[in-house]
Amino acid sequence: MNSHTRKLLTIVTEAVLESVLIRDIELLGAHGYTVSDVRGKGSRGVRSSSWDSSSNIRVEVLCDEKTAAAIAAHLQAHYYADYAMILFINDVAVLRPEKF
Amino acid sequence: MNSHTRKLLTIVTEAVLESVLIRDIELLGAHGYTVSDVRGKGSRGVRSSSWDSSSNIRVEVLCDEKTAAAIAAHLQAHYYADYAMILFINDVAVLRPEKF
Amino acid sequence: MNSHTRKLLTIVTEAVLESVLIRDIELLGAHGYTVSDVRGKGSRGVRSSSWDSSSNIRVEVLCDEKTAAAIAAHLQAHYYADYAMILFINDVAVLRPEKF
Amino acid sequence: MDPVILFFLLGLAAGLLRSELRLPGAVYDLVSMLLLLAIGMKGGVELARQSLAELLPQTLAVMTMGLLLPAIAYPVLRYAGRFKRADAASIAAHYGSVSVATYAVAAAWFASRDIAFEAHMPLLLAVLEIPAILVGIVLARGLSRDIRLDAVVHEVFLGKGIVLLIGGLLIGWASGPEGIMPLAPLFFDLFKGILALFLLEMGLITAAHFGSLRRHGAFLVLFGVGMPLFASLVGTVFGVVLGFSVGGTAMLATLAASASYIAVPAAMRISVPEANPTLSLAAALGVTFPFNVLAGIPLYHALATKVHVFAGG
Amino acid sequence: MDPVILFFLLGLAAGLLRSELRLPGAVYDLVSMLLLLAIGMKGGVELARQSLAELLPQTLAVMTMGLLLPAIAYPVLRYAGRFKRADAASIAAHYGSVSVATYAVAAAWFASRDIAFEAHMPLLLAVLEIPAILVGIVLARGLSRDIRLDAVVHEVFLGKGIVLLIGGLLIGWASGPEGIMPLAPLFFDLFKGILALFLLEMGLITAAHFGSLRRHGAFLVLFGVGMPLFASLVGTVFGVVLGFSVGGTAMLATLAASASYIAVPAAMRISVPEANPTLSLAAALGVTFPFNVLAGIPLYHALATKVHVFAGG
Amino acid sequence: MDPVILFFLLGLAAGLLRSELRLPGAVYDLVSMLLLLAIGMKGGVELARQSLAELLPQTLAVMTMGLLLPAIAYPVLRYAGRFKRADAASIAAHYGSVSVATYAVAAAWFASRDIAFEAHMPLLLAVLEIPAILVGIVLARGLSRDIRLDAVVHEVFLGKGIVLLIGGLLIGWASGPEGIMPLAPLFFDLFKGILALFLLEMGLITAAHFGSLRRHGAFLVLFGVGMPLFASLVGTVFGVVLGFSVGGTAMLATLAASASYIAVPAAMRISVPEANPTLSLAAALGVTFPFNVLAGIPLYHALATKVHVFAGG
Ligand SMILES: Nc1ncnc2c1ncn2[C@@H]1O[C@H](COP(=O)(O)O)[C@@H](O)[C@H]1O
Ligand SMILES: Nc1ncnc2c1ncn2[C@@H]1O[C@H](COP(=O)(O)O)[C@@H](O)[C@H]1O
Ligand SMILES: Nc1ncnc2c1ncn2[C@@H]1O[C@H](COP(=O)(O)O)[C@@H](O)[C@H]1O
Ligand code: NA
Ligand code: NA
Ligand code: NA
Repeated sequence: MNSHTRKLLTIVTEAVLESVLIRDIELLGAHGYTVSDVRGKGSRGVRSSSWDSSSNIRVEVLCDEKTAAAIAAHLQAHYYADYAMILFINDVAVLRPEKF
Repeated sequence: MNSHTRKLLTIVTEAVLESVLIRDIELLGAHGYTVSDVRGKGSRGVRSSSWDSSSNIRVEVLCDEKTAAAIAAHLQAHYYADYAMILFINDVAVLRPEKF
Repeated sequence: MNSHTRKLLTIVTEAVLESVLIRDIELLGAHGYTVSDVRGKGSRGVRSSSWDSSSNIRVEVLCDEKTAAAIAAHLQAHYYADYAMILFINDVAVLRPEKF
Repeated sequence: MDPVILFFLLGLAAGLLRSELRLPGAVYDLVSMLLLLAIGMKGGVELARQSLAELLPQTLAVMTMGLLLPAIAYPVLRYAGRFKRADAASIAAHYGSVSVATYAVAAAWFASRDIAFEAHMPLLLAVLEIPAILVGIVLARGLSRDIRLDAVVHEVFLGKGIVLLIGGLLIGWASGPEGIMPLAPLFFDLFKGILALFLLEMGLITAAHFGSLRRHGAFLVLFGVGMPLFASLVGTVFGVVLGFSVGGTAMLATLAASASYIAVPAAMRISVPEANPTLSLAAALGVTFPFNVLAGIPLYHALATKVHVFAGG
Repeated sequence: MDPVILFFLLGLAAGLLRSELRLPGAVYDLVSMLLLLAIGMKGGVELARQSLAELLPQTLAVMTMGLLLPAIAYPVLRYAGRFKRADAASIAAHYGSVSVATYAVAAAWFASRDIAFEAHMPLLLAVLEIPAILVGIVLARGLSRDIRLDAVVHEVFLGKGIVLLIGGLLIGWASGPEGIMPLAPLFFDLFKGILALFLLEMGLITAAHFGSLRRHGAFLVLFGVGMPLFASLVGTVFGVVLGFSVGGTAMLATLAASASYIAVPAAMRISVPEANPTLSLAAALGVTFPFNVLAGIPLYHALATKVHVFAGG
Repeated sequence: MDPVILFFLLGLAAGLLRSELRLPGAVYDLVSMLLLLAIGMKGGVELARQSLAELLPQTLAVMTMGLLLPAIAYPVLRYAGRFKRADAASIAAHYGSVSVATYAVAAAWFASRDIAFEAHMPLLLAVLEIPAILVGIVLARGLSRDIRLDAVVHEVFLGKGIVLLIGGLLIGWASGPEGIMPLAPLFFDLFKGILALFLLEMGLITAAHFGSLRRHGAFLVLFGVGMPLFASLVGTVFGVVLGFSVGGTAMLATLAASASYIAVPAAMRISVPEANPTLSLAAALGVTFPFNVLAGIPLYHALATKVHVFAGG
């Protein structure tokens, strides 16, 4: 089994951003993404209702280092100031590096 | 992009623990958390019903190393014996280290 | 706190595979798994409906290196060609290594 | 056979055959919310017609029953069943408390046979949920040990089930039979259909608990049938002594015989975590619930009829 | 008191007592979908009976009201309330728009008192949702700045609420009173029960927003009561001028007085992200919604009655 | 136009305009469960009145039709359509099986026109789901290759759809028309409303599949219209030969013309994974389902009427 290292970028943010975020991510070169519904708390308070405008999503993007850096920079510039959002990156091993 | 390393602590445990666990985590110094509904199987059997008392949650906490260690130790001491629970920790890169 | 390194294998794939995948994973030696409902997009298009046959699951397995490699190889051989599926592996620290 | 019971059997069969059938969590929540609110509202509407003077002693008596039953069950489990202290206490608490689903099935069974019962029964149902939990905690920990009392009280009184049942009672009581009419199409007319869906899921859950029964042996099965039979006797005695009608006596016997699988498991998990939840759920769901809905309810009614003839004659 | 209001109070109490009660997201979605479709369909059935010649001027007048109200609220918030520009604009937009839940409660209140109102009100409800959003964006950004207009238009016109309301209107209109009958059991007969569930969740949400009120001070509370009172006067004037019945006038006053908490928050979050959503939701949900359903609706009806007596001679 | 069809069009429009409207997964599950159970129960109640002697040959004949249709579709797809073997087999299986939603729309269409049809039709609906799946698997793999037969059987007979349909049939049959009455408010009175919600989601799903149609070309569109037209002829012949009424013949033609998009996709995904699911769903959902509900059903009824006049006259 040949494995290669790629970046897994995870974003937790407001559900209302789902469609714009996905558009941005794809424009910045990601080949895919995975979204799930989550709840939580951070500096902008509790976000955990059955209610779209105060619930969160987690978006995960598996990509190469450059794309991860570009997405992170873009999100930091455009969304950090106004939206509940956190972002973190870690290394993962994948089998088909050309895919990501 | 300046990135810094923090710990991502992930807990998978019984849904019934959600509120007490969150209280403990905040008392131990975490600045936030993210929760999602999951199902699974482990040494305490299948936990995957549409039914609170046998469903699981995943709790993720992004924090510094000391807090992660404190939470892990606390959970090990108080919950491991009696509850379905697993816990793991990995390193992630974040952009705003002061936040976590 | 004594921690040990194990592998966290994450699979994102079609919801319809849940039961066969879980069977395979257990046969290959995993002691547990965690499943959650997600949506996403990849090379096989958008998979995000309220509708089983086009929704995704994320399966996470915490295990030792050998088991992770075995599962990855098995999935690559049996499912990669025909199913929407991605797989990645990363190192995590656990407290009770004998459990995984 | 009542069609709602057929839904239970369908769920059971689908579960045992490992069908993919499963009620989504949100649907289960909706269905159980509607049942709890409907039962509460139905009872509340009637409460308006009752005098408090009559209700209070009955309520207290029924609470006593809720303290008594787990206190009797505990030594049986501990010494005959050789369960660990925490397990015996937890199982006892489940059987001292009540099952709303069993109540609903009994109410439907009675209704289809035109058997009247005291209309404030939902109040007693709500009242009976709680004492057994407290007894269970004391049995497991003793009185001396530090118990997270606030967490327990919160779990017990502010759990979803109690809030909806009591909330429904109050809404029914405040609205009265006239005022509640606009809500009848959802809460009353659909009641049996909703109950059918709920029992479908109960069947699936029961099937899932059959497995653990096999592992935990014959004693649980015996207890799961014997305890409700015994408790129904206690309930019948309380019913007769409190001057209930035949229907009311049978219903109190059914409540006594039923075992909780919602409020108590959640409360025990928090307050007696060292108790193994698989044991109590296997007994309550895998044995007692099916026993009660398939065989118990008619039995308890026959018993109440007999005893009333005897007592009244 | 209307039993649906009791459900709101139950939710409020449960929320304030920190009960675990919570409507799953999917159930909230289902319930609000059913309400929006039902309101739309009910209005659409009546639209068929109206002449377009009559509807158009009313619709335009009501849109004007929707432009006027946020334009009045903005300076109050900006200068008396000392809010930042974006925040003042966003709160103003919430109050210029309307709340479907408030409409539904008012419709139920009117129905139980046999107060008739113009049957095409749901059309005005739909029409009123939108202008305030555009005013809010312009107030926050000015006309010059580049606004992601496509995203805004998409968010506003294709948001879930508008699509279901307008969709329901069209379906009702195309089906007519006869054609719609087979759908009545779900959409009309269950309406009040569904509304009760919705208000239960509204109570829980309101309770969650009380906390932020405490942090953001007295001005929001004052505004949250004062603005609907003032807006109801404006609505009453528009109602009288447009020749509405007493019921219709009271309903238009109620719409004017109500503050959006679904369509507008979502639109503002995308188009004026620097506005703090906590402020507007705390006012709209924590103050204005409970004020309207508990006290406002009867008040606005009394006002409309008075003014009609006065205007009618 | 039937209002439930308007819901389909609303969903279609919302989907094509990329509205945010979406039924939560749990709601979709609930709605489809209620439909399947209701259809089953309605049929089951009638089964009690039928003699088995009459049902058995009809059932076998209809199964034969379910084997025949995919066997005819396959060569067309393989040679005229130039699809890969697995794809041709999978699409053929979809068209040999049936669509419960199409059945429900047809039943509603017939009911609103007082067209009677054989009451045990739901049994034939259930029966028709299965044979085409087996044919599809054999076409894709041949008889020799090792097929995970257990997984296939499990998927086919214990899939959610079949369990609920057959379960409903049995419950209806065991309860009889009287016994089922208490469940009527949920399962029968709300039926059309529930169907409307379901079709709203179907419209959204259909819109999502239009895109893949554009990519996969004209042949699929042609096949998606031509195959149901041809299959409806086959269904009509079977109906007439089996001595069905005009309504029953039209319904059998509708079933023949409909293409599965629930049971078969799931079964094919497991047993013929190399088939591209996008192709079959684009045809079944993007073309055939809308064609059938918008134009096909009246057509098949007209056909059945003509043929009956001809055959009977
Ligand atoms: N320290 C943390 N650990 C895990 N999740 C967090 C943390 N901080 C914030 N979050 C998640 O990110 C969302 C937005 O965070 P914030 O912008 O800090 O309000 C929260 O609602 C949480 O779901
Ligand atoms: N090896 C594993 N990999 C992934 N998840 C696991 C594993 N073991 C346990 N879990 C999850 O953790 C929960 C509790 O585990 P346990 O305490 O072993 O029953 C299970 O229900 C699973 O959701
Ligand atoms: N680059 C990616 N990052 C995150 N998730 C992905 C990525 N690519 C694919 N996925 C997920 O994996 C599923 C299957 O991927 P695929 O086989 O490429 O269609 C998708 O539906 C996504 O949920
Ligand atoms: Na009991
Ligand atoms: Na307003
Ligand atoms: Na067919």
